[in-house]
Amino acid sequence: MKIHVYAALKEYFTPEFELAEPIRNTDELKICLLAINATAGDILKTCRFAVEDGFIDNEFKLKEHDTVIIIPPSSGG
Amino acid sequence: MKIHVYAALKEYFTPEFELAEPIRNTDELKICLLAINATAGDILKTCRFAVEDGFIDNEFKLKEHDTVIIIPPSSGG
Amino acid sequence: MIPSSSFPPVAEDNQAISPTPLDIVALLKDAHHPGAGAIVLFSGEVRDNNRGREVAYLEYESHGPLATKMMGDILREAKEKWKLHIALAQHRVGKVAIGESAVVVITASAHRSEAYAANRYIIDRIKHEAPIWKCEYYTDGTHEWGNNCNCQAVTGDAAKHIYGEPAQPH
Amino acid sequence: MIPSSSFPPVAEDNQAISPTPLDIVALLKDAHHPGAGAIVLFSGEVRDNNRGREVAYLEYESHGPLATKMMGDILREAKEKWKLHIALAQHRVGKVAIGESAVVVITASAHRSEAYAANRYIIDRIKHEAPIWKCEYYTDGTHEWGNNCNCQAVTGDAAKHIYGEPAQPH
Repeated sequence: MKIHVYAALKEYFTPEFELAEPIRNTDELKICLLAINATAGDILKTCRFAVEDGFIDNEFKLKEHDTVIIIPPSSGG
Repeated sequence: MKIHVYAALKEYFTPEFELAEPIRNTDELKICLLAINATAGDILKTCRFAVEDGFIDNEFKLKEHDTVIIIPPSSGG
Repeated sequence: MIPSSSFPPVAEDNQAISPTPLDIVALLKDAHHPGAGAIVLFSGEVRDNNRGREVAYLEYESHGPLATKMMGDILREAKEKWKLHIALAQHRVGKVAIGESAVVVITASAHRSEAYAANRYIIDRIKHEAPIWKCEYYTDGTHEWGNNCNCQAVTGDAAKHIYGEPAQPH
Repeated sequence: MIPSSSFPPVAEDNQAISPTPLDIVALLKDAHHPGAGAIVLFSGEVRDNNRGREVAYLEYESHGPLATKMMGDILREAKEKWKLHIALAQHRVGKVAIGESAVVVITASAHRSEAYAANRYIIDRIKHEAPIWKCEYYTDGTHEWGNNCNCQAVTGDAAKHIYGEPAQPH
């Protein structure tokens, strides 16, 4: 599974990387990400996830060849 | 006393004219104006009056050589 | 006519009442400030229809000195109230064609809430209070003064106005 | 990177995400419509200070295809809701200097209430929801991602936001 991260998340992870583990949903993905960087817990709680054509929630069934976009909060203000 | 009227008021009065009568306040001015054109009653009720440096009300003491500006409602909308 | 020297000049170095087309693009180009994170521009333009009638063009008339003074007062008040970096307004007089700007208001502030609110406040007050009048010329050759501020019918006072509320979605 | 063909193009024929300076003056120049009596333009520009720190410049990053899709959806929704004649938005990415425009929104409608309300709605949704992020570079050489949308702290849901209210005078 390919992972792309943006903005402040790049201070926790490399911008693009792959995960070999079988990951079925975003909750499992978060566990994998915390295994890579345990300090990312707070920021990951604020992030949304997207696959190709839109945002996904934990009900979305992730597949091996998906590219998951991890999206921190927008610029706001 | 010089009178200047604007916009829709020009359909009731000439744009600039003089009144020879002694006029002490805006109520008396309205009576004079209605004597010139009795159909102007409705529009005159919606108008404000100004002398030189600002709007005036009926308390303002008009003098013989004042120029009174008669101001219909603004363009609004 | 009352000489314009009877009224103090507007706070901003712009011509409040303009007999020539408003250059809203040039005004926007100049409206920047290093402390302003938000610029809001409003342009009131002439529509080709009003209340079901086809409009050919508008003609605006004003009492120049009094309108200039009032617009200056409104701008100064808004600048103070909302801590604006920039507040300017110009109103066209004379014949204005369809699609041309009849009035422009630009506000700039640190954050956007203030720029939006002040901009709306300024245009509402100018439209309701400044001695500027609109005559609509229709394609059928007739014309009509008006569509004017009618707040007095509600407030009972020609000097008391009701200003706009944010529009709800349709 | 997801190919942009995964996302439908925006409704308006404008480039939603721009790596080059936004030409807000050209956009305003073109934003006229014979049925539109009101044009509102918002430009979000880079301030020289934020939360007490001196800002040197900003850098914006986005997920281009997703941001483009979301901005298109927001514009289409606003156009429908407020019966707009024109609704467009562009957001800059990359390094943006003090006083430059980072984002522009233009709305046009028959009457001004709708143009103001829709304009505010569009910028609030873009700022809170579109995947566009800001990194502040300070004059002391440091930088910081953020000043980001923090609505989740209140709503408990990263997809639920609280939008701006009109500013009251100071």
